[in-house]
Amino acid sequence: MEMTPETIKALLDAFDRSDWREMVVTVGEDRLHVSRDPLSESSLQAHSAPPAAPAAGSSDSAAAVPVAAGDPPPAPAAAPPAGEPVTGTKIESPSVGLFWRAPAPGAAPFVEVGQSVKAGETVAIVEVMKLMNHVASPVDGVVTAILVENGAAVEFGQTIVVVDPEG
Amino acid sequence: MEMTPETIKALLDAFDRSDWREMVVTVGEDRLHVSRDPLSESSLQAHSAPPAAPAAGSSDSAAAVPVAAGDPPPAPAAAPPAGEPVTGTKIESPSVGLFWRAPAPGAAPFVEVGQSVKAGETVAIVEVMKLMNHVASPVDGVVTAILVENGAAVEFGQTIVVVDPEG
Amino acid sequence: MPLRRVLIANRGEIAVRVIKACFDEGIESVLAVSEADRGSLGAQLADEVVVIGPAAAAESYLDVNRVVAAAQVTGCDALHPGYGFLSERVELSAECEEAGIAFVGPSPEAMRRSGDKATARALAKELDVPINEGSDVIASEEEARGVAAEVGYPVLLKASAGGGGRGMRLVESEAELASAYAQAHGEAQAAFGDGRLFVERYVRHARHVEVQVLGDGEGGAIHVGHRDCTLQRRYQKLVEEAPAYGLSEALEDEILGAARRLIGALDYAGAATCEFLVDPDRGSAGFLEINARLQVEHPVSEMVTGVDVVREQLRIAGGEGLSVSQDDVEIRGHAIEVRINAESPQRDFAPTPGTVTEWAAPAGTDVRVDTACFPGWTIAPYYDSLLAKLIAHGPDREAALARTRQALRHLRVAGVETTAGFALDVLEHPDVVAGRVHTRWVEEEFIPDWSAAHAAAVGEGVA
Amino acid sequence: MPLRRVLIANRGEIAVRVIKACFDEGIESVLAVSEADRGSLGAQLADEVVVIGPAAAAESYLDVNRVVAAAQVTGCDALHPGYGFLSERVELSAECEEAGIAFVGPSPEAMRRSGDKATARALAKELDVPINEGSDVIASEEEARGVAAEVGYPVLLKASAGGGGRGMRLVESEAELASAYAQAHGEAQAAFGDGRLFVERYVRHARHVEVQVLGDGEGGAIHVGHRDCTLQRRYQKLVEEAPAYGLSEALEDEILGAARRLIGALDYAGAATCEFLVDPDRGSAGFLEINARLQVEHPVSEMVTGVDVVREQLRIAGGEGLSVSQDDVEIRGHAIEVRINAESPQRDFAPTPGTVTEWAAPAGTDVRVDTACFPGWTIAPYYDSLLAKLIAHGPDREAALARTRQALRHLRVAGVETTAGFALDVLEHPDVVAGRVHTRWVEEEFIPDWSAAHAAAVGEGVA
Repeated sequence: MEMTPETIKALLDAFDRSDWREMVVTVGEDRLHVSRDPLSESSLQAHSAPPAAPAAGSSDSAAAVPVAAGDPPPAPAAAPPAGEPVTGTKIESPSVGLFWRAPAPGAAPFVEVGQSVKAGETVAIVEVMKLMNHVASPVDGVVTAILVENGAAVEFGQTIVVVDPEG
Repeated sequence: MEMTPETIKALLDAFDRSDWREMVVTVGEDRLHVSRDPLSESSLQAHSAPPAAPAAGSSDSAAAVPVAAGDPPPAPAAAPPAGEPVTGTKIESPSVGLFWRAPAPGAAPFVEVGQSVKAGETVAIVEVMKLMNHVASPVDGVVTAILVENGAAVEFGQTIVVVDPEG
Repeated sequence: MPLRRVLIANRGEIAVRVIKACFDEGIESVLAVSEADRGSLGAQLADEVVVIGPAAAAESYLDVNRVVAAAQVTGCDALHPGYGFLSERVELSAECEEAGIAFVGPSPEAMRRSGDKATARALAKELDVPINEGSDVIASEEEARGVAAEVGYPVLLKASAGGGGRGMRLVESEAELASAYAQAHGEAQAAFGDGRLFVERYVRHARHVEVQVLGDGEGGAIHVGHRDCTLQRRYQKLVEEAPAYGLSEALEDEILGAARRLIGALDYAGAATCEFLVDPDRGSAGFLEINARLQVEHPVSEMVTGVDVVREQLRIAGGEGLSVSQDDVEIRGHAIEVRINAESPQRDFAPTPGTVTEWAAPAGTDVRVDTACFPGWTIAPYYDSLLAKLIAHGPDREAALARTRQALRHLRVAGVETTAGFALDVLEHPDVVAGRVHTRWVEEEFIPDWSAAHAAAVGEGVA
Repeated sequence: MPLRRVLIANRGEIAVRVIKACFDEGIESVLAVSEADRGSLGAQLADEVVVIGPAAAAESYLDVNRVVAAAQVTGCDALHPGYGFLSERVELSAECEEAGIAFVGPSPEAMRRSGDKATARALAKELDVPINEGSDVIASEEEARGVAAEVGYPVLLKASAGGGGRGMRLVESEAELASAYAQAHGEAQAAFGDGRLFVERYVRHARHVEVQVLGDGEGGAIHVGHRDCTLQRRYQKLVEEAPAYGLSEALEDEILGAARRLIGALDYAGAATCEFLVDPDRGSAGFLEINARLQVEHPVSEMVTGVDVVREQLRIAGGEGLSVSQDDVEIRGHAIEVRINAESPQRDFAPTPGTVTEWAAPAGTDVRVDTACFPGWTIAPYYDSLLAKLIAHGPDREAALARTRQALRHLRVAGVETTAGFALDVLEHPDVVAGRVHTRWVEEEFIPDWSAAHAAAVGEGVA
């Protein structure tokens, strides 16, 4: 038996509602450890608790955690193939709108998977009523995934591109 | 700030729903520690966590914990004066019905506060449609509280008498 | 005089339903709960709550003494039993009478006479109510064999005291009779403490039709229209409709009149249902039994007539009499009720207790959802698995079916598996749309195909 | 043609209300939510949900581009703005028009003309609609001083573009005029980007009466009766009723006719409300303004007429026209709506965001509860504090008041403090029962006594 999303959610809700500084829950092998004080990256990796836990409190839109976890289902776009979790920095859509990989129809895409990008470099456009929002990578790294098809609809907060800083 | 009943309830619900062996929550001074394995009396007294915690899981109707906490509001009967928690073994009503302190009108009460009782000795009667249910003390000890007035209505599970084994 | 304060000796959606009726009538409601139901929706809505016993129904909802005592110690002047549990126990009606508490239901005598199938059948004969060919109570397997030979196989063995399919056996041929008799007799003895059986001709494509009746306790009775409850699984109703469709006017008049005569003759007070077995091939109806209580499916009758059956129950028990006459009862459109149970259709409808993490009932003007469910509510394993009743109304049966399906699609429930998806598939089946079904259609024709089609999905926890 | 798929650009109870109307009309609903509302009741009930932006309203519910884009990318053919947020922004109506999306509300032109108080007052004059004595838009403090001298103090300074009390000042005497003018002008400029003001005679014991109108967009308009919204606190309505009580038949006819003329003259399509200030002492009414949108209190009009205002909005936007004529509109009984806010009456109605641990709405036949609340829902601090609307109907005002109080007593809410208890005290006050109230009664007469009486209870977290 392991923690179900429901039970984790119930616990985190209780934690959110409380003024507690810290909460530790042990589930057989698993251990959920939440704290209002910053938890070091290492302390997180140390446990098998899902990375959703620390994210739940924060609204950090580019936390360095596996894409597979704690990510709102990227409907209507496709999720990365299960089994092979894409790791890296998630870049999320700044708005509802249409996703464009290139500055203009027919033009070359801003980025391709495997390509290196610099922090501040545009990786895609999200169009909102003719307003072209250029979405930039927050880090230097290598593009490990482009999760939305060109011209498809995206929601706010939906992961559109993943860049691996270690790459 | 301390744990509110709501937050404790939310946590214990999550715990009940889970298969977890153990849960520890730290709240400033307070610490809530629940485990499917028996918790020793001492380990409980050690923390300021409400004794409601261990009771929540079990349906033990005579757990040796302070009466003040984890007790369903004994309406319509009166609760013990706040501030001075009565400690001892809670004896609960086995049914909805009427509470009688004596075997018959005018007869002497079964017990008075301060009186010693032996395990198995009747401390009160709960009448259900003319059926007289004799309620016995589960332990040897001294009666420290009688929480219901003679002839008053009681609910199932309501604490009616408290006996202190250490007395 | 009008009731002032009513103890509700039940739980779940029907407790909430009765609390609502009390609210409407300006009556205080006191809910008797087991320890497991302290946090139920009914407990939140009632004016007062009294814990009568532990979770186990035998020591709470099924304990006559505790229930009546609860009414006494909380100062109630009446007791509503809901359905199931103690609702058809003569003892409860009698104890209330003795305690000076108005029982919201028939007198002990009326309940005794209507509750015993053999007695009811005898009364039906007196009143020229058509009954299904068969025997009165039989004494032995031999006698059963004789009657079966007369009416012809297949026959149905039924418990005289029974209900809900317990003590009931279908006998296809004489060869099966001996073992079937022994099983039914034993089951009836165990379930009702009364092993008596009778024999009935088995109608192959029977439809279950029933009439909602309100008796004034003084020989008067009105009907609130008829219902069709043919869609069942193991004698458990899945879908109910009002009115029953496709009956000839003559047949309608026959069963409506018969139901009124039966309830009137019993000096019956309150809500009752007269069940009939309809043989579409012959176009005939045979009286089966009387249910001396409010029924799960009463809302469909309310939706098509505007009559509030539970409020009328309270009025009758309070001596105020019916607020409507037979002439006021007019059938408008069609209503369908779907029972949504916390069960797994893919695991032979095994109960699925657990915590409902998400619950949002569809919001629609012609849609009514009777339930005690809410987000965070934990379905205990102690009681039945009825989670909600979804009722939809439309100008005709086709529109009502469409609205019901639409509402089912908009129900949001998570945390426990339910029968909502299964029910939707049932309502989309051409045979259901065309009304080409019988009481064993779900088991014999629908479920085999459905299970095959959904075998793949097993374990996915479809809500 | 009839609408097929509607984007709902709002949240809370009104999102749920519009989803229900879409369900009833057989229209698909797509709900645009901020990230904070992913788990809202509306998000659970809608056919589809699209996250348009972060919790901050400025980047979600108040962003015209995102809202219209959401309608486009989800393939909607219409957009319903609800109330508040962008509902009265001409820009939204215009953007929808340009994008080929049917806006469920008036055309940009009709909205512009009705939304600007000065323009609306000018139109009223044309149509011989009685208006409260006062000025058209004034250019300076000097001009204001002149008008005030004419109509006589006290006067009210009002923002021409405004609403909700912003840019509004009561001026008791000439001495106060200068500072009041400066404040009102600045506030109006900040709130609406338009500092223009006008002056109005201030009616001491005024009642707020309004007429619900439905315009067909082609010069036709019907009224759906009038409402009284006199019980307000700082221009925020607390309790609304239909019909408005104690008006002379002549006065009723005057305001009902005036409202129809105004909306008709604007070629207005959809639901609108015409507000009037009623002076009980003179028995006269003066036109105040037009609200070019659905209003929070629309349910009381629905309860007394049976007209579904939101469904009519959808029909009009879909070009189907009204389903009812003026002759069909008949007032039956009386309805009262109470707003239940997540606020602390004892802490000057400070919002009380937090998680609702317990929520059980009273169940009653004549009771309607419009809400997006459910157990476990967390009230975010980003948006307004309206938690639920409790509406009750009765044969007359006295019965409706009694039913409303009874329902309020049966509401169960825990986890956050609400105004339910405060509202109950208001409805029990003799002045309210007798209808002896005016628009400042709550602030000037009720709250002072109430606060004193409840000072003791502060901090107990009354729900």
